[in-house]
Amino acid sequence: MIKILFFGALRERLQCASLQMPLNTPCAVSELLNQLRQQSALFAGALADNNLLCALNQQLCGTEVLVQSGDEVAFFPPVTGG
Amino acid sequence: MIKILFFGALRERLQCASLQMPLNTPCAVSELLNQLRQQSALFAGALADNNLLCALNQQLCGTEVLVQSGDEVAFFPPVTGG
Amino acid sequence: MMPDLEMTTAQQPEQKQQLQPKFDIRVQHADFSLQDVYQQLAATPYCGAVVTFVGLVRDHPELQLQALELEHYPGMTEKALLQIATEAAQRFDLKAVTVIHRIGVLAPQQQIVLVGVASAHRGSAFAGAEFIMDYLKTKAPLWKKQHDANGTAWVEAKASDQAQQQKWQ
Amino acid sequence: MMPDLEMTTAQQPEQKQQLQPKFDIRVQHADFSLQDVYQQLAATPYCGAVVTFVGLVRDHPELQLQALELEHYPGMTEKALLQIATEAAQRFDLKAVTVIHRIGVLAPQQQIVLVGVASAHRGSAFAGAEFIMDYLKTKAPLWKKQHDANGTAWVEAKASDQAQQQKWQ
Repeated sequence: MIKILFFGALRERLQCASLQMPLNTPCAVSELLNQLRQQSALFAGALADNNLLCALNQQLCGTEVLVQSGDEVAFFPPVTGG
Repeated sequence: MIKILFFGALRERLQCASLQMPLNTPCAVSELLNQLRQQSALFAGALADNNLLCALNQQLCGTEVLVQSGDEVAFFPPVTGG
Repeated sequence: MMPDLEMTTAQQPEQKQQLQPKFDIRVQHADFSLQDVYQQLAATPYCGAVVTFVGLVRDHPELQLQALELEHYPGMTEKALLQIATEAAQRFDLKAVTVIHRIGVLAPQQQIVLVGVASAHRGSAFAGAEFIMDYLKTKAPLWKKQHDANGTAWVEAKASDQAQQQKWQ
Repeated sequence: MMPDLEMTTAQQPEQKQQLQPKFDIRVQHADFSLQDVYQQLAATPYCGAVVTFVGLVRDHPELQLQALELEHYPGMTEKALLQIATEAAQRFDLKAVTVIHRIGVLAPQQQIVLVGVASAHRGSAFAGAEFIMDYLKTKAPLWKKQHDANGTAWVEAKASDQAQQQKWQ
């Protein structure tokens, strides 16, 4: 299993803060994104945004990194703190 | 008459914080410096320093500016505040 | 940092520990006191410069801002801020760094974020504090929602913040 | 600064006055409170950023500093600091500037100088505060004498301070 988190405008648009997903073999974040986009038209639309950032285990990462079982993956819009 | 002030290491070396000088016709600060250097070997030595700064009426200036009667002229080493 | 010539072998571990930069990183709902942070920073040994930045909820004359709402990624925010602070301390030889970021609902004029650094010299203190703010703006997982006379909207990220951060690379 | 759309003709003079930067320039023997200065700056309307710099009497591990003695040119120092603050405010659109410089005899760790600025945005606040310090270091008529284990000596001006100030030209 992996844990997937959404934040900010993305969380609000998806009406989803987190979900669990089974993961049998390690896959790239880009692969995971493709799977998520297939969940619904809402997910497909919201996750089409090229500006989205992702973090693997609370560390910013590119979509090429490998996700393994037990990992925490997060997707969110460009940050606006400060 | 003009008022001449010295500060910092220059004041200490000259053992003089201020002096009054008669001034009949306007003259350049460089001219004034030459007159001061003729006062004594101590003045000649201390005022030979090329790094000295000068201020006319409390405003930093170059040695080419004209001093007039009633003016306040100051000479001092590079500043070290802050 | 110059070696301490009077340092004895017995004192070495303690002395070394003092030379490590001190970090104080907080993400909190509560307000903060610049004075408390400053006093901590100013007590750092052999420091001649303390620079602080405080970001406030800014209103516009023609935009009746009611509130800003700050959402964050619990756990990651603290890690990201510590990473940024650590990189700044190494790069600019900072002796102490404090970063406090508030979350939740904030009214106009309220304090949002504080960055404070202590360093031997002013140049590194200014650069270090600005570096931290520029990275915080583009790397720390925080999002602002704006409540004003026109309604509610997520604040858009600014290209200028991205450009500002990339200047340090 | 954006025009205030709700501004009536009757209010104009008052509104315009608010848009002029506020300056607070002091040369004094007494210590100062960063908190007091900060609260004044943070109350500036429509400001999102407050940057402060405090310079402290810095000791070295191997230099047993006893005191710094600050001499100045009464009258000119205040004028020079106000000129520097005014130039910074125009150049970086600062809304409020405070500069406090102490004179007299100061012990290690004591506060020497404070520069605080309020601005709409962080970039101009950082730049404005650093500009003021860089100009203060090379243009304000203040001189330091150092008392330490080796005796007493006037502090020499640094070429690096000159170079730092010239970067702004």
